[in-house]
Amino acid sequence: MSSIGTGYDLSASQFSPDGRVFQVEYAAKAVENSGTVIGLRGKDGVVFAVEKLVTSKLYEPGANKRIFHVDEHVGMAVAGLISDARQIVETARSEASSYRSQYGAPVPLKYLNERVSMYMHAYTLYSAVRPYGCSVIMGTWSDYEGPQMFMLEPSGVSFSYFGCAVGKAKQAAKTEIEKLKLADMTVKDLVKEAARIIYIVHDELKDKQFELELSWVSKDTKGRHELVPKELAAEVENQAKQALADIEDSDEGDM
Amino acid sequence: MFRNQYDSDVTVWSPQGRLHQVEYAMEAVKLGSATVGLKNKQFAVLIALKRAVSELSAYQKKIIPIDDHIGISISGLTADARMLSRFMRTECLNHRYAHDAPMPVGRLIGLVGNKMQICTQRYDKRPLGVGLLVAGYDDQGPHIYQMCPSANFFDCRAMAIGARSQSARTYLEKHFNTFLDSDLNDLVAHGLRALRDTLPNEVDLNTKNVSIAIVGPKTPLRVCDEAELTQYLSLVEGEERRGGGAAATGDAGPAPEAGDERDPQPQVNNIV
Amino acid sequence: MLSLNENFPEYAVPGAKQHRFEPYADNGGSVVAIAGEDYAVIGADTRLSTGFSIYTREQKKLFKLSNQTVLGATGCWCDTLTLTRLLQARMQMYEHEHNKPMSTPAVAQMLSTMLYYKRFFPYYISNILAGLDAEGKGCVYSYDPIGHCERSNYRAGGSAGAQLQPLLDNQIGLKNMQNVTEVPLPREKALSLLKDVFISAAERDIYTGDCIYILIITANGIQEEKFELRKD
Amino acid sequence: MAASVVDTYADPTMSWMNAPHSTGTSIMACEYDGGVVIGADSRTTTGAYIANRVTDKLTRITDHIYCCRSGSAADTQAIADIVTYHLNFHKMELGEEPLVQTAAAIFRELCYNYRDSLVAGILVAGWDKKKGGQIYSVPIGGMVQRQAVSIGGSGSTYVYGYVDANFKPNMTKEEAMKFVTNTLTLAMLRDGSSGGVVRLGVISEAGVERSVILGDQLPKFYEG
Amino acid sequence: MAFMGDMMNPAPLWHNGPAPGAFYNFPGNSSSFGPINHTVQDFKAHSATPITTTTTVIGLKFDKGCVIAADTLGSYGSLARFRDCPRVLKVNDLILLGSGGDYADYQYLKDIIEQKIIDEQCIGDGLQLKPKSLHCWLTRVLYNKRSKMDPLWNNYIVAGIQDGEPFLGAVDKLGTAYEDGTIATGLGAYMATPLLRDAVEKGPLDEESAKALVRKCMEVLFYRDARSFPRYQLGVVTAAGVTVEEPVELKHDWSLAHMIHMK
Repeated sequence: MSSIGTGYDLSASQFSPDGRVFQVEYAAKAVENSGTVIGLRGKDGVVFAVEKLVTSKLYEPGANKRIFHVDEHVGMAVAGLISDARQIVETARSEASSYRSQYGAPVPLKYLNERVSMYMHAYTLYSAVRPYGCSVIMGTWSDYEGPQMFMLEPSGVSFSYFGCAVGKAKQAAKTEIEKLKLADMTVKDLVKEAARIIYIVHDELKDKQFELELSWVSKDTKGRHELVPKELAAEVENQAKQALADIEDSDEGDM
Repeated sequence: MFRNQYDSDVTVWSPQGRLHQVEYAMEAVKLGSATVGLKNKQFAVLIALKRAVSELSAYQKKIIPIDDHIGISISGLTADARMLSRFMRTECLNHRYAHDAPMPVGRLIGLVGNKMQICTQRYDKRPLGVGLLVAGYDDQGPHIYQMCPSANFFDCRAMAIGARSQSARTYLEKHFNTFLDSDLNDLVAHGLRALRDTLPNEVDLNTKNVSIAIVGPKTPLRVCDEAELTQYLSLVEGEERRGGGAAATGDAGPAPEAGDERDPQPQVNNIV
Repeated sequence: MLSLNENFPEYAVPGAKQHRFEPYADNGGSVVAIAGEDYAVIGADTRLSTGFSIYTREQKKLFKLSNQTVLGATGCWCDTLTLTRLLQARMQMYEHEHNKPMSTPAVAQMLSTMLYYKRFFPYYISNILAGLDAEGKGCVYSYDPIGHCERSNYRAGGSAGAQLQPLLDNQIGLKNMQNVTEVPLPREKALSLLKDVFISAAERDIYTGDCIYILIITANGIQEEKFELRKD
Repeated sequence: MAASVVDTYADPTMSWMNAPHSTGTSIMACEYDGGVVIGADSRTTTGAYIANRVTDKLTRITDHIYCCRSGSAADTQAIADIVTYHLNFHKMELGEEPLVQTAAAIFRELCYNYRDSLVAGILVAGWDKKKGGQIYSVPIGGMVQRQAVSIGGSGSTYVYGYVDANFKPNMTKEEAMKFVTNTLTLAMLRDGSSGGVVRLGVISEAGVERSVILGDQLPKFYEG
Repeated sequence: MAFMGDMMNPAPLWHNGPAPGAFYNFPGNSSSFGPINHTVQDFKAHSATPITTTTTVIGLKFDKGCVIAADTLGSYGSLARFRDCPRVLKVNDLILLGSGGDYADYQYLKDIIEQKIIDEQCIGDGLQLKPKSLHCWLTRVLYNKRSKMDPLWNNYIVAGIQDGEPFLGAVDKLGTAYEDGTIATGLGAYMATPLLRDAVEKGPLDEESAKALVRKCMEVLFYRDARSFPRYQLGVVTAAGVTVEEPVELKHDWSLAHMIHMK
């Protein structure tokens, strides 16, 4: 970041001499300070898991969710500034709704992704606004197109993924995700893995409390994006805790 | 002149991914006097500390009714709060007009959050310099929400904002487990104690400087009159004071931030 | 769809009725209000009908606007529903801005303005407002559909209004009589008079019947009463 | 289907405003086991005069979606053009073939929003990979309804009975073509505003196959 | 008339609020797209006749819920053109909606209601639209359209469970709204209402007897309404949820024909 402080990093509409738009990069920093979010695309659906950091015990448990429904068939998990992310959610919802009213069919994720990316990108072009401080992952499953998942970044760039991670521990999470054979796994397997990964990458020293959020959209949910049922979520969370405890035990053993 | 070069506009990210202008707006909340919100299984209660600008002036209003089932307590810039309350009232009226039902509290908060976010992303605007505690009652029971200038909002079991509110939060954190099952009197008493913890030792709560609002099932939002205030104040009268903020512990609450504990700033009459 | 029949006769839909859209409906109903020294009573029947068909026999047509003011409205029911919703919203705004409920005379004036605001596409309603004024005296305001407003002590409106008003003039106003002294009307007398006039209205007016819903407004608040009418 | 009435513009008394526009069409669409068959007569009239005796009332929207038009020629052509433009744009955005359902929704939107000024009865038919062959009827008034077989235009009123009596689900392509030809022929025989040739289109995964059956080669029925 | 301002688009009553006879975010408002920008002169052009129409819809309250029934015929004038026009709609777990009148208008509003429900599900706070709210909302929408002299040519019956209690309400194309224990629209108002009211006055009904009564009404209407059809849908809403039957065939009885002596 050689250009920091040289005055070329104060506006989204300004390039630095070496051809970078620093404001966009700084916005991405905001995302990296947030709890980890992962998305996994298996053979019959998509699973989201979020490490939601809880900063006060005065907050209601389960409040301020980071997983949203965009339409019946599309889910969105967000990392970064939650208030910014809500705006993206609103945009995605209104895109989905206007597609439905115009074309009489649920919006294809590819199309929705394009529209929302364009929207986010527009905020990287002008000095009058700032880029969004959030990344979002969108996923869906449909009968004739199968599972799909996209991740959108503050720059407005988006790619389709099999597995993706964003937030504080994205590197560690990615390493874990790469170990999985995603294309062969069902969402039932993925949801366990997702919970385990979030527990593994959570940094207990820096962030004490967190809540695990899980959602999926798959063949089993008939293409509807839903939160993972409470019992199942509790079960996989316990397994994840157990797995974590086992690792810690063996770590101690090594020492 | 500036603390750093990245804090002049709300449209500028710092290299660390922070928005200094938004953070400064959060400071404005701490300039206002403290207010506490808490709830049991049925009721949501707001308790606010009112200030008088001078000996001769009246105490400034802290609690604003929004609808029969929602009220807010404000801390920060009064004018910004009035703008927000006007918006909230209109939304509630529109919802009643179109749906013949009270606006669900959480949905109103969502709308307000989205409105406030716009102000944190545009060069021609500034974040609103006011924090709100929202008390409401709907089909899902009582609610206490906290709203920040950052457009963040939190569904809370109890909360306190404003000058020296960390002491109140400390009190709430210690006792919130008992709130749900307490009766209304106990609940208000807890709130008063929390609020009293924010006061300097030489000041005490009285009917002039305290506002209480209550909302619950079949209880449209009511800002208590003097008789009721007296009755509630008597619940905590003569109790031993624990001293403002003395009990701050290592609890995992929001880290006490710099400036949170300072005394109310020189009285400015556009801040409550 | 005018072009359809004129220009494209082959595409005229056989058997489809050509309707002219009529934005108003007459849903019938009558209201009577009587004001006394320290009270006001207002009653309205509960039959909602259109032509020879009765929509429902239990439609309340009295709207409590505050604990001092009640509006009775009959005529085009869709207009009534809209007007009263707007009124209620305006009352709440007033209360928020002034920290007190609106007084009856203030409501009366506002209603007049709101009606006249729609002068060229009026609310087709017969409105009667009853309540207590600032001194605590009973008052009745009556309106025409475009906002003419008049204060009086008694008034009948709605489908049987023209039938009942002369009766009230005679019984309460003691009009066109010599050597009579006006004495304040006791509440009980007003109430029984109200029921009587509705019984005769139900006899002669097919749009009035089923039941009367009565509200009695005093300084202590609003009391409700129901009284059955004939149901044919 | 009504032709434009340009010639009457010459009349200085503007009596063309009141001149009767004779209109009429027979159109049809029918599902078969691999797609849909669409068909239409070819007559366009102005009054009793046949302005065009070989009109093509089957209009291409995309490679896999066609519409059969009835009502005002000007209205339906304009709508079809708008939908074609819209759907082509949509196809580019989407990067794949649009759904028939989507085409029907756009037709519906236009016909409904402008229902007071349009005279258009349209059959939208086509094939997509999601639901295969489909037919949507968008009659005057702007509703939309998916149907396995659908007829429209002024001639259709004469052949509802024939269609009800002879339609079978899952016909072969040949059966369906024969069925459509027969129905349209019968309609043309009884409706003075329909006539000429029968134009057909078969839409399947492979795309469209167009054909025409000339007026003198139509099947023969009782004509006593 | 200039002093009155724009009469057709008057200023809102309060900031961001509804204008008289209008509401800022209702479908069909001038802010939404479409050719809806009427002036006074346009009024004559709008005779807006219903084209594809459906007939009676019946609603009945019973002790623990409501039942709604309607046949599936879309008549094109006197032509029985569309035989598969379902018009008993499950809105959510609390609401059942029945409609009669112009089918295109119904489809238009149905899309909007369904989107409203999706929007609500997206919020995901577990709250559901209640029948009274939908009833009120429909009233506002229909009144708003009638005030533009561009009505939605429909009757709606909203049935549901409002805070544990059965709710049954009707709205017509003007925005005339009311609640009652028995509702029948169109020709049914004359032929089914007497049957329904008669049964209800004899005492409260349970679910089975309510359904049987409604089926009887459908039969009577089939005999006497020229725009009716022997296939209909029946929907039931109780605290347990909403069910809408697949269309069923009506059993009809013509033995009466033998009573007439043929000469």
